[in-house]
Amino acid sequence: MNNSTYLLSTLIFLPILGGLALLAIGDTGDASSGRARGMRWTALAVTLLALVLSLGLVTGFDTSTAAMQFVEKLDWIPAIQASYHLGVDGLSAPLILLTTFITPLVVISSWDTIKSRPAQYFAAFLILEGLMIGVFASLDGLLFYVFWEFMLVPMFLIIGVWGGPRRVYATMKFFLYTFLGSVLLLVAFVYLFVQSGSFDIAGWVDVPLGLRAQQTIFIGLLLAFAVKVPMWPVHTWLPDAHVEAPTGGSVILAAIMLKMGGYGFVRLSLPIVPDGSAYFSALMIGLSLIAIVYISIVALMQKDMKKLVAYSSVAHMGFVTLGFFLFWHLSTNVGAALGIAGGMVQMVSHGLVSGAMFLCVGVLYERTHSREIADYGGVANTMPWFGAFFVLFAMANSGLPGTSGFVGEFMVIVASFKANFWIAFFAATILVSGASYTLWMIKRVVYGEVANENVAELSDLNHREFLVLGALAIAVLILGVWPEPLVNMMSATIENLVATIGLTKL
Amino acid sequence: MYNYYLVIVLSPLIAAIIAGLFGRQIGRTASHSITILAVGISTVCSMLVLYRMLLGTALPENISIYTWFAMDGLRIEIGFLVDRLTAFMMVVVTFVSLMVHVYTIGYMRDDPGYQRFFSHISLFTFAMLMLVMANNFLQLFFGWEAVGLVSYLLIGFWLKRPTAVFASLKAFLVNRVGDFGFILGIAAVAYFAQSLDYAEVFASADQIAGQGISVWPGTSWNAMTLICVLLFIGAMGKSAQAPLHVWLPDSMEGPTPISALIHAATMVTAGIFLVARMSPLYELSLPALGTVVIIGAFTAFFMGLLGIVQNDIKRVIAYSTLSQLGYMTVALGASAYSAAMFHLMTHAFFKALLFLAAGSVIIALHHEQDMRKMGGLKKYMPITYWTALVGSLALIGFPGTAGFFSKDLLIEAVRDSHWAETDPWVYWIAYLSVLLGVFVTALYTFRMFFMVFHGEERMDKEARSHVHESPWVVTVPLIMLAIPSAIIGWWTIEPVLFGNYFGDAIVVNQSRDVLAHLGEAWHGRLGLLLHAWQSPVLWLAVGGVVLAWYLYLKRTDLPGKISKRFSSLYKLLDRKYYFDDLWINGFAAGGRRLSTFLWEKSDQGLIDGFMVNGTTNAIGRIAGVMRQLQTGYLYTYAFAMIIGLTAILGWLTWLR
Amino acid sequence: MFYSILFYLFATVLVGAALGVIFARNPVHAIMFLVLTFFQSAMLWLMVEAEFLAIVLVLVYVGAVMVLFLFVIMMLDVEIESVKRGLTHYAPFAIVISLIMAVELVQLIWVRGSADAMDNAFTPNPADYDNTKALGAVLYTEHAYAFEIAAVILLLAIVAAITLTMRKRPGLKVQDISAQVSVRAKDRIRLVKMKSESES
Amino acid sequence: MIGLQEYLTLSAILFVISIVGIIVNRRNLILLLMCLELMLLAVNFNFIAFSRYLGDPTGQVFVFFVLTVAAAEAAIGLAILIVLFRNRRSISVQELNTMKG
Repeated sequence: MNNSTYLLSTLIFLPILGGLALLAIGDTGDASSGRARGMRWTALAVTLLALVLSLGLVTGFDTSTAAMQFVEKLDWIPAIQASYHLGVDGLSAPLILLTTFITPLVVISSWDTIKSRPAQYFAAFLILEGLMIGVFASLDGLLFYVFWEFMLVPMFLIIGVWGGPRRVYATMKFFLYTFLGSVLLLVAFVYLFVQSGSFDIAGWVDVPLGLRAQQTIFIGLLLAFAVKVPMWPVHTWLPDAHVEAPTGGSVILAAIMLKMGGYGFVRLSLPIVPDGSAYFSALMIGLSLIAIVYISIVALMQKDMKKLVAYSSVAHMGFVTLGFFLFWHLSTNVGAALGIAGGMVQMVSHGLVSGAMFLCVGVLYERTHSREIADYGGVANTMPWFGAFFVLFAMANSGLPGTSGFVGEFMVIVASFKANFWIAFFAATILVSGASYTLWMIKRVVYGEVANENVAELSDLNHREFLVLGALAIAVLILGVWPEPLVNMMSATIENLVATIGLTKL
Repeated sequence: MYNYYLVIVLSPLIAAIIAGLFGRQIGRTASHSITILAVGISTVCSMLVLYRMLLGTALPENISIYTWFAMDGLRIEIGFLVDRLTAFMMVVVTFVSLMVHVYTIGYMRDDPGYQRFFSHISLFTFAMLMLVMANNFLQLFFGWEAVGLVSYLLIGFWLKRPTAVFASLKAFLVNRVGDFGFILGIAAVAYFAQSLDYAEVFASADQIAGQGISVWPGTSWNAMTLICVLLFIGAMGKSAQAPLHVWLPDSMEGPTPISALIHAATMVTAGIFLVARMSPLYELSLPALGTVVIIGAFTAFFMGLLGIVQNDIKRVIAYSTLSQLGYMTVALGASAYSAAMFHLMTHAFFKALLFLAAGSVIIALHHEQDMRKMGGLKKYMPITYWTALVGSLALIGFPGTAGFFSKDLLIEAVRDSHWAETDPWVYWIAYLSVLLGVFVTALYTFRMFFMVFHGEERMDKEARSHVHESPWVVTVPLIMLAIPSAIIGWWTIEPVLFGNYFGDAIVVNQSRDVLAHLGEAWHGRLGLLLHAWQSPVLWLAVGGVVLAWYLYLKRTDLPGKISKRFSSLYKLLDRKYYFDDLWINGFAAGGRRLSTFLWEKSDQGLIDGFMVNGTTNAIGRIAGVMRQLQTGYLYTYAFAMIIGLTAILGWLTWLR
Repeated sequence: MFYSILFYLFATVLVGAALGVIFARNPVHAIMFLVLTFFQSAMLWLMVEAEFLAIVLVLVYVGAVMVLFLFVIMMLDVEIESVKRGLTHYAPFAIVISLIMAVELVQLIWVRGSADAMDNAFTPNPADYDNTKALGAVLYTEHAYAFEIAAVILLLAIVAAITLTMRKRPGLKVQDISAQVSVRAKDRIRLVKMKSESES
Repeated sequence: MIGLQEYLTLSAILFVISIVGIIVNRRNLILLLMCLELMLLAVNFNFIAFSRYLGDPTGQVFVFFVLTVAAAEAAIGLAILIVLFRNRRSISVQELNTMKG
């Protein structure tokens, strides 16, 4: 197999080095100078290169095995058995691809919308990209933790420096929330290290643990991941962070950073503490359903478009956690893999759809500097192409078959029916509620008479915006019409995961 | 045949994409040419398929194209199941669609969204074909939602009209309520059958029926009943059965061609098609069939009544559509699936005809839809008049027209159905509803007909001077649809109902096969015609027409008096039994209130205000107290250290 | 016996001197008492055969540190009377605390120590015992690192003390070498472009 | 017989005296420093007594280092004191409360 590639390291450090280079060169702060233009092209070139390289993950990926691929292992801190250990399997490869796909789009979309310190802005995104790939690719607990925590720094800066008027409040909230979770994550990692004698995640999966220990570890991991996902009731940082973040920050936050939480659950919680997960699975399902039902209702009356999309993100991520924790409630073992796969597909799909929704809001915000739904109306009259895209993504957000938004929800609903009628019942309410809040917003923003002069002066999408939204639209449709490649990519790993979590550690 | 099917399905899609994405570049003529060409190809191919099916050279086929996904024992493949039921629907869909395409050229001539409109109706044709040709539940759901999407886009086509936009949202959301049940039904199928493929599900139907599921703790439902009821909730949404019917009358805000195509002929019959397609499942659950009958009967009679008080010409036809869909649903519940499908076909033709005729009137009067401002149009628009007459006669079931055969047989099937023995209550509700419905149908149909084409000319002078017959692109489809409306029943009744046309596609339990029972007493279609005067159906219809004539041509002052005399009843009808109020002021407003409450009180107040920011504030307050301890004097700190040291020493000395 | 008498003698003087340090009104007297304390300590250390440290204590502490204190006191010229030693309201409480601590310590040493069957007596050293040699043997082998660090700390203390007390007097003329090196031509000379005056 | 306990007691007495000294002299920084020296002396007593008792010279090495550090501390402390006096014309601890929260 492909043992000797350095593909993953390249993917991680190429953007980071690119970002550092941009920082080192710096700029005069003038967004229109030739130097700033060079910065933008450099950033785009780096992200595109990363995208092209990441295609190697697809072509070289062996879908028939659950083993780690593209493995790299070097000693890092031998004294505590921590190593620089990278690899991907069916769970992480799609998310890495999502990352490399979204980041260039973010760079293009922020092309000339960032007026102050463009070089630093793009550098932050490049570094963030590398760190996020690092989280998905690390197979060593300490390495995972380092990437996980480091990721906060660029995001903190992106919101705090380029954000809206209440950015300080939002950043502090975001930072404290995530930090609170991370502290317990570290405690759990240290405990696992003491038990197993190394930071190797694969080793943690095999280490025997008592029920009490598993419960404790689960809670430690839960807080870290639940904040990231975010699950009810630790979701309130998300609307604030989204509202204050610049468009690009929102996109990255919604499309990729939220996936870290879900990824953490499948990569760490489920296999390492299966009995702890089993013990808390009813709670997790309950919280997921609350997220789906309650948050959807809350989303209905939002007046700020970004807040609405943020709340819808919480509701949709509820499907992810619901799918992951169905395993212990199934009458037969059939359906567990379906639920987990559904959660994974939902993550990828939500990455595309919510990113697109935030980009759409950003397109409007760029033109009128308002995110209030009440300030719009009849946008389709002046921006027909934009209207078409917005409606398409809204439909994907409300889970229309043929778009990617449907696939994950469908898989999770089918799997949850195998567990309990009522779980499926409450999960399926998103069909109604999701359509309600999304399309009601569409009705008030896109349809109707031209509401005011600001709307009357709107100009339709420029080429860059068209390119970005078009690329996302194509991805959303392809994934919706033909999800087989994605499912196939992760199926072997998920089957293996289900077998692993089926074995009790007690 | 594989390629045929692909061509049938994909050509409208490709045309829709071309017209939609490049409409502005290629222009109006090219847009309509390409979509009409594509739908024409589909129509011809569909007819070819049906023809070969009838000849027996083509057998029912179940082919898969590609795997959607395969996971965990659940393998979902996109493919086509083409049997006689499908071929039947394909022809209906593509033919009506083609007519509507042609008609649109005239109707939408001046609209700026011309290309968009063609793109949408072509897309609709694609979606509807995907729906009827599906060989599995997932693809069915895809088509199901896709037609809903196109319906949403087309109802809101005139996006500057607030009512249209509201109606489109309403239509989509009410449909979503139905789909909520539908997707649960699909999940139930996947759970019990481990497959979503029709053939495999039908094969394991008996095994499913033997299982139970505990929805409430302590109770056990038959799995098949649960599946069928859930699927029927989906059908109720799409086929606008009460109480999920509220979207259909509002959907008339859309352009008339789509009212004809989507909200009369094809999309709304998807629910009927669904139940007929699932007949192997429904036959195994008597409670589910009972639900179907009751819902259908209620819709058939009470929605018809509403048609009498409407003044908007399109809304009258819309309520008529609701009522007729109720008829079909009753037939489904009576296990007379073929009768329902037969009525579906005839209804598609004559209802599309009526809508297009209404559209012709509307454009002649420059988008005036209020019947109180029409009248006496007979002499201005002869072709429209005669075709509308054919449609109206077919609708009321005048002997010889298509509607006569389908409706008469449908009523007879209900009369002889097994419900008489199984459950007399259900039987009498169903039978009386369909029977009295005939009278109501005749009344509102000819009320409309007389108000529009006869009597005094109530339009203003300005409009009157411009009234003229519509151009050929409008009248040709009218004539093309009037022909089958008049005669197709005569041709097809025997093979469809008694000739075992559908073959294996529709399964009926032996003991309930009312059509087989009717078939034994069948004396040929001529016999049916000649005996028409013996049945109460005809007399009820005639009575309705006469009453309409009396009230709306002879004594035009009477309707107003009656409505005053029975004002509470009139109000009940005028407010549509308060269903709209229930949905809009009840659920929608309640949802908004709940949302505001949860957002402000729970999310912002409790979680964010109390728990999150409350924690920060508490820390701040504690810190405020604690900072008093920091006096800044060295000796205070030293003293604190000494106290601590003493404490530790004390612990070492005495406690340990 | 003689040993005991000597011990108690020195100890008494030591305690007395220590009390003198803290209660002396005049800081100079306090210093003198402190010197006495150190001397008595050195005597006691000699009695437990820690000759080297005893000598170091006298030489380094009394000879250097105490003199430093004296210097400072002289230099600062503090108004003795202005530095009152008033007791705050919690001083009695503080004294009680210290007494509790004393009781605790004695309790630990005498009661707990005896209870733990501690052998009180010192084991006699061999006849050829050489304190300085023994100390040196450990200091330059095992603790060489710490020794070096101690040296650095001392150096640091010197540097720190000097920098802290260095006074920059205004008007003092010194050479700023870094400024001289880093100067550039354009800082020195300003080229002004102006139109040549035309004859009017 | 004079042994470990006597020495330890002596050191304890010295320690408590120095604490009392800190409390009663809490206004004069120089006296505070002197009390600290006294306290360190008490600690050194302990080290030496135990070193003798256990026959291990390491304890005395510690004393050596303590003396070093104490000398350094005294030097820096006095230097700070001088700076302070220069700036404030007083060495009263009472006025040193810029760290007040």
